[in-house]
Amino acid sequence: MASFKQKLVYFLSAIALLMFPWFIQNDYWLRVAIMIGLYIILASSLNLINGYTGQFNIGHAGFYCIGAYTAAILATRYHFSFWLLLPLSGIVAALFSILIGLATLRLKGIYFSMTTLGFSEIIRLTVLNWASLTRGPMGIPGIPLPELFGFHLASNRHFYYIVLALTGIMLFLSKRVISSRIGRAWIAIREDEDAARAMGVETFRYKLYNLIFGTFWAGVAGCFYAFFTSFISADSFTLDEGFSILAMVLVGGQGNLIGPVIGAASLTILPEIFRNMAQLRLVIFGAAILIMIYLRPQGLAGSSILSQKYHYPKIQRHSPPKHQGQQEVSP
Amino acid sequence: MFWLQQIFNGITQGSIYALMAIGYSIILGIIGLVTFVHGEVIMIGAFAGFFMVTFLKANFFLAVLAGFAASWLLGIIIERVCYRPFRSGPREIALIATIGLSILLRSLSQVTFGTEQKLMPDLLNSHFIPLGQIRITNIQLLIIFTVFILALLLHQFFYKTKTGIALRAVSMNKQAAALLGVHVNRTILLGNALGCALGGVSGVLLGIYYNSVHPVMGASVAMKAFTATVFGGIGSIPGAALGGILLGIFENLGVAIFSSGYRDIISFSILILILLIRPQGILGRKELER
Amino acid sequence: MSKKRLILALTIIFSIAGSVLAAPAGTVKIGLSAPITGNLAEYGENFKYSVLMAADKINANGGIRGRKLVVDIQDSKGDPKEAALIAQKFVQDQEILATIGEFSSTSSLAAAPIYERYGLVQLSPTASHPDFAKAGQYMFGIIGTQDAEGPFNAKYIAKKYLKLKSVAAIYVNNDWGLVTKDRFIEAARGEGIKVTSQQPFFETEKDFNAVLTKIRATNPEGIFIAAMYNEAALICRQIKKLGWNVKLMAPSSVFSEKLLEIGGEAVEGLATNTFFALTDPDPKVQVYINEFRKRAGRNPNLHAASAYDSALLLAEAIRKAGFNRKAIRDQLAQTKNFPGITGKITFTPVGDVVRKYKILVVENGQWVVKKDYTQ
Amino acid sequence: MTAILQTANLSKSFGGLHAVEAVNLEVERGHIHGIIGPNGAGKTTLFNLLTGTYTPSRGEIYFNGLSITRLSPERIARLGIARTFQNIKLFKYMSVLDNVKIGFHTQTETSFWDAFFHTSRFHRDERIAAQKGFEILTRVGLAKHADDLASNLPYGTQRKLEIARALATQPQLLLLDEPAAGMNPAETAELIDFIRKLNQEGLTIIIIEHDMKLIMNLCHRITVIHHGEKIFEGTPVEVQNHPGVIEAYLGKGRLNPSAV
Repeated sequence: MASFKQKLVYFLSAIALLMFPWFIQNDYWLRVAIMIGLYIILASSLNLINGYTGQFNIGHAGFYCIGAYTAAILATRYHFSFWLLLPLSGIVAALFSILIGLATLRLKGIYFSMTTLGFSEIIRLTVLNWASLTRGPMGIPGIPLPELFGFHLASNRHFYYIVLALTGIMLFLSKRVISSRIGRAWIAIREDEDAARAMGVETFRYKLYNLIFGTFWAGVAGCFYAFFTSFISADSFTLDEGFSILAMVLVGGQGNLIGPVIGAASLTILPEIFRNMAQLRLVIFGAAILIMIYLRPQGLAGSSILSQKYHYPKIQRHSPPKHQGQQEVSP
Repeated sequence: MFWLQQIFNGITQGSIYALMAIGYSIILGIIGLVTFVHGEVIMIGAFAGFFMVTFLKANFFLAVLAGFAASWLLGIIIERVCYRPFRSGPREIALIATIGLSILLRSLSQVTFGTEQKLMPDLLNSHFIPLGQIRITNIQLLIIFTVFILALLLHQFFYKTKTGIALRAVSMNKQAAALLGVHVNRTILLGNALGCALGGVSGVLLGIYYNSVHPVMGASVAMKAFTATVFGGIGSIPGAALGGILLGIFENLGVAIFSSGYRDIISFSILILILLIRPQGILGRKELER
Repeated sequence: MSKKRLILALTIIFSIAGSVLAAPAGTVKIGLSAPITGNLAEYGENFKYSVLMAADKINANGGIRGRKLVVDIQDSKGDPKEAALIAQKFVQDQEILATIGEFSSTSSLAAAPIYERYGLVQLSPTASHPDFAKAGQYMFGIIGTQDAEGPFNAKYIAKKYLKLKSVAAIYVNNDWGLVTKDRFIEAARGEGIKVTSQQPFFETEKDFNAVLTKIRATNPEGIFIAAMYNEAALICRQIKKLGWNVKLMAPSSVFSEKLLEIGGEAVEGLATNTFFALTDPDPKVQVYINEFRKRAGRNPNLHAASAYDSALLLAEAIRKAGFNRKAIRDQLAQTKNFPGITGKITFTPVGDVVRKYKILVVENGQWVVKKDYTQ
Repeated sequence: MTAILQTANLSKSFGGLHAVEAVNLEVERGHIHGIIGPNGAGKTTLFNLLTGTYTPSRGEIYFNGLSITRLSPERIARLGIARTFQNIKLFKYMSVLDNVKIGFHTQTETSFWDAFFHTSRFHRDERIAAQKGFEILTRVGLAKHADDLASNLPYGTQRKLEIARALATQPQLLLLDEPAAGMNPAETAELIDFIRKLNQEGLTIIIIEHDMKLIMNLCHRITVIHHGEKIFEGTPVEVQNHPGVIEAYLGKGRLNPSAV
């Protein structure tokens, strides 16, 4: 149970986040904040999969892409409302994850990763090739603005509150799931799949639930992105995009809820801070990632405990190799 | 004739893939982890060959050697920067290090080598060798020959030399290898350097075959290396070689049969199918579970 | 780090960043959004050199209305998402009066809604997507759309110059490549040229043997290569290596020294069009070419020249309209016969430019303008 | 007395290696049944077959008269067979209490919906898991460690936690794979008492152990396995006096120093 002090912190943060657009008065930084929100959803949803059941999905951009295109196509052709499309895009993304999951969740670690990677590329290339549905490389422009009670939500401030609400709901629901029987089953699968099965955890089913829950939010994020930018193209859903979401999770620290939040925020802000470095911008960005994981291999938020007591083992640097003789085999 | 030509093109392309895949497979076996920096390894190798050829007017052999050496060194750096510090931590950490290093190397080479595509001069007077009705260039033959020789040498190395056997032992089981008196750390360093060096050679071959080197050439070819490795089976040298050549043939036939836009979709679909039917790849070891 | 402290840190960063955005008075600021890093960096670099050259030239002549022209260069990595973010940054900065960018149509289109909503000119030197200028009244493109270039290529290059009866197309699978190919194919069919095959390839491809062998099987007389100069040069080389004698043609994007350097003998005879030629006797063109060579160490290409003209156009519009975004936009829309180094520029009502093309052919390793075929 | 567990001709081979060969085992309800044999005899493989981790190559397994031969481990766990592992398989980076809570997985039914909205079912399930989990921890003497990470416990204590976790699934049959390994004599003695107490409460237990004192002290019947085959079954006294058993141990023992 949250203590009074914790509650106070939550309350004050909520107030600060709500006041932020009035406080900042700068649409550019507001847009950065919106992008942070978007990436928090993406990174946190990936963290649910990678950090909590120990599956290693490296093709998250594929599900993000499906969500974005579902929303864009249904909104521009059939005039679906934004509010309906938010869950719908998530559901479509989750349906694809069921397909992937049924086929591949029985595969061990690295093979699952490879499948997600291949899947992500297949989705992007299909989007590029299936021009009659997706307009192929032309992208989909003119995605209408969301409406609320007859108002057009056009300004960044509106989108800020939408993404804030989505992020809040996402993190809230994730926290509740993780601290329930379902979340415990996920973590048990991550820790030791054989032992989890021996405890009666239907590992396949729970891994599938996990994948569905995680990819659902990637789909939701895709829908938000489509409406926010009003123009999407396959360029936004490359493998590199998937890798950078992965980087956010790992830099922030996986297996806890706050890690990806911090990871998404820092990896979105860093390139903005380095903007003036021109050509060297990416050099510094790459170096920054390396430095961050050197300083905190467990992630920036690796040791903070939100819902679960979860630590990475202390990493021993330069541990001398045990050079053991041949004769030491039997005791 | 059309089909034969397509298949032959596929074999040439595939033999470069094969070399990349062998290197990638060694790394994957010894590190036990996918790497995202391999594209940059290939690129650095290609640039080493390029500088050798343009500034020192070196021949084919020296260019290949330069690519091998440069990427070998890079392999040592990668091991020190990305793998060794995180050996005892969760595997994902090393992976993120390779992402960071990849971004760093790619943009750094854009800054130092320039952003533009560079011309790799023709090292040999490229000409045709008529073989029945299909057209084969001497460069194609040289590439296939080089890869073939390298693959043979590697096979000898892995099965006949003490170091090679140690490498295989470490990639199968580090603890057991240590118990048998293998110096694990040194072997990992060596294996990673060797895998990278092969990537460097394939970079030089790519440069020679397509007459160009580019700081951003790595990303897409690394994907191919990765796919070919899975095709053939992780941890199997003949498997990786076969996987590379098959990938080359699939890609070319894919274009011939379907539209060229579907080429990568086809190879990725085959990748997934193989993972589903035979996760260990065509010639892979079954017990590898990571 | 607790959430609270994180928020505190963020707030501080934001407020510092907000306060340092103000620029010194007495300057005129324009924005340049281009891929300075990432896979498209070499194209962004051309933009950077040209726009800075234009600014130096203007400032050497006393600036704009006595104020110094400053260029705010922002790197988009060629990522549409970043282009949109830069757009937001530019519209936010009240000092910025107009912007040049983006390189690719995709990025330009992604940024367009923001420029339009806040009313800031986005003038793209290279976006030739027919939808781009239509995306709003603040969008301008000066490269000329494929609606005009496609028919020229079909009528003058394919039919009159190369006298093709059949043609095949290979195109890069992005918005630009697709539109370029489509407009050309449409027009070629209209001219009675048979189209034997149309094959896409992906931007990062290096191996075109398979697709070329496939196209070759359809036996066209000529091949239309809708690609940037880097890929076009590789395609020509691989055509040569296949031992295939086919007439080569391409859109204006291939006009570059790089094509000659990388393509070598293989690009001999390649026909394209241009409205900017290195051999143009116009002194201001020659001055530009010399200056560019001095700074970049190579000859400018069409993109570079177009970026230079974009900067001059904006400067001219600001000089006439004053320091007001809306006025600048209105002034720009009225541009008539502006004497750029890429020819005379007049905007159509949507904000495009109709170009006068000349046929350009590679002969003996040099770009040669074919005067007889000029439109 | 009826058999709770029966196997008929149970066999498992890996490639050419017959790890378990035609084993007929019968475990009486309420018994403590020992399984002994030299290292590599196939004891743990037998456990893995009984719990569904491996699928038998041949033969059948009956639990309470029903065939469980090809069921998955989670189904078998649900039916009431719990186990511990030879090489401890705790959920290392979970708290001690959370480890035990997983044991209640089969007895609770919180769905996503319940978790999202904290329905009464969620509260009921959490209460069950927390209260009963704490009770079990108290029984094995781990209550004071409830909030510690499982990986931080000493080795012997981790074995206790594994038993606690298995007990949380409310099994009818408990399989213990070398529970005393790594324990000091005092801990072993404590463990013997604890197992006996569990058995007196009605739990049937199968136990693999090299510690002969523990086996002889506790077991009602003992099965001896050698080279994957059952070579003898009987009471502790019978086993101690059977020449084949002694030979299996001592004969092999000279070649394989790690046995017994």
